[in-house]
Amino acid sequence: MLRLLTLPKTNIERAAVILALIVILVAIIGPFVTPYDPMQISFRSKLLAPSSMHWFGTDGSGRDVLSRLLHGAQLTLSATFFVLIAGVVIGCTIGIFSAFVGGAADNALMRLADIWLGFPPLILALGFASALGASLQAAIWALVFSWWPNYARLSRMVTADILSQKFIASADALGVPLHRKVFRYVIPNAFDVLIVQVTLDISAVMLAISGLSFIGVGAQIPQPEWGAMIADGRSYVANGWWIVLAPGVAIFLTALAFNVIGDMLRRELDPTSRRR
Amino acid sequence: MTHPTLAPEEPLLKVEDATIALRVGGRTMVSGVSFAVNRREVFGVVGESGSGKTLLTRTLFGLQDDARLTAGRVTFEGRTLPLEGYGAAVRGLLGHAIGYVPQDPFSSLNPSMRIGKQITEAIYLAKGWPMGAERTREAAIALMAEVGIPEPALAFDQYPDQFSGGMRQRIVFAIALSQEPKLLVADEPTTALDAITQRRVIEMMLDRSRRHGLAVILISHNLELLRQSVGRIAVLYGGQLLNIVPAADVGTHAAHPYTEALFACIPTREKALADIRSIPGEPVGAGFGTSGCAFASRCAYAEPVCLTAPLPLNAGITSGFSACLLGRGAQ
Amino acid sequence: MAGAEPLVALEGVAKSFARRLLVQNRSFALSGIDITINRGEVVGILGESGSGKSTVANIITRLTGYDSGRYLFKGRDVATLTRKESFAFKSDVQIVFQDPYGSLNPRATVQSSVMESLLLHKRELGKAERIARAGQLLEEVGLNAAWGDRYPHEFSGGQRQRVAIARALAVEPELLVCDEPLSSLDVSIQAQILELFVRMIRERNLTIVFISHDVNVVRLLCDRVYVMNQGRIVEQGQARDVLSRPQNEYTARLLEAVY
Amino acid sequence: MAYVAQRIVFSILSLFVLLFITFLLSHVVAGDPAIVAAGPNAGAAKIALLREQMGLDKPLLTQFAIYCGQILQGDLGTSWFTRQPIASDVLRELPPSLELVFIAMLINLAVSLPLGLLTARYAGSRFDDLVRLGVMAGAGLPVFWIAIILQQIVAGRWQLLPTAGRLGFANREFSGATGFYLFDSLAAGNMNVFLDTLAHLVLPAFALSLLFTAVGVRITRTAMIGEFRKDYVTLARAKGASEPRIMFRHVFANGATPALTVFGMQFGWMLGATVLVEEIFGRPGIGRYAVKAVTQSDIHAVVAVVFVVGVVFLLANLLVDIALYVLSPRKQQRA
Repeated sequence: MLRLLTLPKTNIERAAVILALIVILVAIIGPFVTPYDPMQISFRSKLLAPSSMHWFGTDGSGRDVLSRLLHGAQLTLSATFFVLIAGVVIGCTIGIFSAFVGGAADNALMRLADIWLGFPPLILALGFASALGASLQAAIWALVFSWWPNYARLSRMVTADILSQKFIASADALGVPLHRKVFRYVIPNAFDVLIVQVTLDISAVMLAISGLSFIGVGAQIPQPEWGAMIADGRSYVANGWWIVLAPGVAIFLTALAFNVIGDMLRRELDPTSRRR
Repeated sequence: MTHPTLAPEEPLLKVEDATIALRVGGRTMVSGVSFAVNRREVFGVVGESGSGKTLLTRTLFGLQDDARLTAGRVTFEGRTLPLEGYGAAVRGLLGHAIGYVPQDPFSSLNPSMRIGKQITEAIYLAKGWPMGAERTREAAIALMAEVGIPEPALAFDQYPDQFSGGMRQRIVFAIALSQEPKLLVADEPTTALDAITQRRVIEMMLDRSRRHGLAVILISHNLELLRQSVGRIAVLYGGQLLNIVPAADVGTHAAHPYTEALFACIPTREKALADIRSIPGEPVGAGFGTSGCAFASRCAYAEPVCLTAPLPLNAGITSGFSACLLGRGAQ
Repeated sequence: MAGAEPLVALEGVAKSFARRLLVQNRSFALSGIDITINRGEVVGILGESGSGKSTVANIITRLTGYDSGRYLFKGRDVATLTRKESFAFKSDVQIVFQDPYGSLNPRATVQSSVMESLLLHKRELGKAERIARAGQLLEEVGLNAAWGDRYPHEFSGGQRQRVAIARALAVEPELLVCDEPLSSLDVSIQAQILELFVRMIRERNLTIVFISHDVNVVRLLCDRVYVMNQGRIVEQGQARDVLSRPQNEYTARLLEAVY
Repeated sequence: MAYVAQRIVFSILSLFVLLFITFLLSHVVAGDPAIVAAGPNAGAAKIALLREQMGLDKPLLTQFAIYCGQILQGDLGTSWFTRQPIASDVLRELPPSLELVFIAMLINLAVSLPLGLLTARYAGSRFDDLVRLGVMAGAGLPVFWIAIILQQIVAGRWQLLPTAGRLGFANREFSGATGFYLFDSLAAGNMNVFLDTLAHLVLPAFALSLLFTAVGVRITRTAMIGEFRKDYVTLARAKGASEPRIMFRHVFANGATPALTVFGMQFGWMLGATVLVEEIFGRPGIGRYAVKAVTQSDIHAVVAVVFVVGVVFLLANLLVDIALYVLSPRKQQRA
């Protein structure tokens, strides 16, 4: 984590790291510092423009947009990270296994991942979410379900690449046992590539979750999830532009920050991009 | 073949005090290199990896994007190229006056273009279409036959992936020769090839250059190959030009101590195990600068002066040259 | 003497590679080769790329199998070795590869790379003894023992090759297989590593299989030589004889071509 | 030819995986289809009867076989909500969506290929940095949000383009044989409708394309950069070829091939992403149909959309692969 602060080379990268840390901080402590109850309906104070009382205004039911935004950070980010972590654990287990066994099983697993990967993730998630019943949990599992092949493919590729290297042949010549090969040779050497990809995927998963919430199969409308907030604000967009603007900007800036960090990590960690 | 406006003793290419720096960061990698290549001469450049030999030649011939010539004077056929806008000026000579053969035959041909097209494109770029498509094709096929490609008319319509490394390198030579350059620069053209193929390709190249009256700069890490193939050899180390030595003097005390030591490392046909002597330490990378001799830290003869004194430059562009601060290897 | 039987005997060993889509296999097939290696010998296997010489290295070290024929190690058919014996085999036979950049785990310090050999095959040593032993080995191959906590990328190619040799020697093998150990090194470093091999042959009781495309190195280093071409052994004999008065047409061509 | 056969076999295999997924969705995940079909007030006897009629008492594998048979005959089931066959709904909704995706893809290609090529050529320059930042920004923009913003500003405030729908009020009577209005209007020689259709497509297509264009630029740049580092570029320079000649005659074709495969996949993904924009722009289409089906809990309709989008995706990939194969004579000789 500390190393993250020493890596940035440009002001944009510094800003991205700071922004990302702020967003993560807000996601952790946000619910404790919000000025208002994010679910408190108050028709007297509905559709108030941004002011010193309500920095980001209020929405169509009089709820404070800033408070909802801060709460939403936790909802949106924890959903995103859950999808990524579950995807990595499932995908990498399958990918590393596949690379080690090789042969027909490997072929079949990767073909399956290829096919899986092909289907538009949003539509697949849509199908799953609607079959499970619309909720944020359903959307999360639907995305895990459509996301794991990314990491299965990537980790298989990286593992196969590592296994073809001479230091693995050298380990074989020494009789290094399998578990040691996995934990001392493969995982440490695959780690950088994976962490880069996961960082770059944060924005895509976040967009997918908020997108599913937007069309009504993720978080349900009074919930302060950022995508659901945009869906909620749509009907007031003519006389309450801030309701839609705030969560959109929040999604955009968070996604951008993680994209910049991912790009930076790739430059610093990925050996294939360093070799010039 | 001699050019009427040139005095016969004027060299084809003259490089004086060439200094090369990286574009990003501006670090000087190669400094104070001077040499001349005569018409029809086969000239060798030797150096270990990181010596700056490839950087020097690629920059001199406008093929290195990330480095530039920051000082020095380059004269080709009596015409001095401007230092300002040097890259553009020298690229103006590529494709007709100067030809270049890159190292890796497996990536130096465009995989999605037919062999024949790649040769006729070169002819077109050098001369336009003065002879028409059909005669250009015939010329290309004749050239392919000349560099030793079997069934050239058939090969004309094929793609590079159907040829072995040796055949591909011959095709690359055919491309270079098709433009009838006066100078051919070959950067480690046989390093990726097997011994038997290597010998054939090098001999083909020497034979063609003799027949076409072509000057050649042959860059290699293999001093023994150069010793048997070329007239004079420029020896680079740490971005410095340490020696220009006639091939016959390699392996004798008439060469610079580095040249002597480098030759002592190589197992040749004639040597016994006791004749092999390694050089202690690790090679110095390019960018050593000009104060002191880059080889001093590994040199058996080194004295304190070698570490600090300014390195002698080949100011007179003499045919032989030793940069040794102790005067070793000087003719 | 117990050494009457050869250390390694390959009898009619053949191997073919299934041609799989999109898989490039750089080592080539072998057709029925016989190779014997006696204790204390330095045996060269000379050939160009695609001759199958690296496949021989992989078969002798049991990194790959073979389709037919027999491989006797100290007179035992290796196909009959138990799991435990197979593991013990690995402390008898070690290998050094061509590419010093790929042959060390980038995420392990050089000391732990050397210690891993001891950890697996010298179970009786304690941790302090392993550290001391690793330091000795690094010194023996010409490195500073104090550099042990550095990672491979901090070393030059020649130094990495020394580490790889130390790692192989740590298990005190009887047979060291060297697969083009000089080919990707700079000329001046090649000579250093060559000298290291000469010293090790003198000082340790080592049998060496030296796989190379370099005629001159093989002639200088090896007692006997097998010349390979397209998966076959085309000529064999005393290195000095074969490489100065070749009987085979291919060997002759190869010798002629070498600079 | 072996390659084409292999690709087709792979596509058919993929089709079965797709069928299996949709089967799983409609028969297992969504609960007992008989209960769904019987309606909320049905008694146990009616459900049991339905189970038998629908073949649900048979083993799962048999059910799957029956299911595949139905789908392959073009029977996508009956909408639980409208009681209409879903297949005809889908056929009606598909053309407007494909039209939208087609225009979005054109925008994507028109931006990605040149920008990818140029940023690869001038990698590391200020221009490259700027484009990279733009790419990262584009990849972080929520499609549905930018669609709303564009609609409010460009169509609402500036009145530059129509806000919603597929055709203006004046052309509401127009209909065509294929359902692709761009094509139908041209066939009828009606330029007015053609331009009107196009005007209605610009904003949604642009919003839809943004994210994909960002990815497209990155993919193209990566592919092209690899090509620029190869020695054949050095040789082309040494031949005296001009920079434009090197870029377009040599590098472009080699770098575009791997990039085009990705664009082929993007086609299907874009069709999936129409769920995010069609609703906003009030356009008929498969995406809007899917969203409506979701809100009405019409599971069979949703599953049908999953299946149809999957099939379009498979077809697009197959076509791109075959086209690349046919266009590249090098592969033909190898096979």
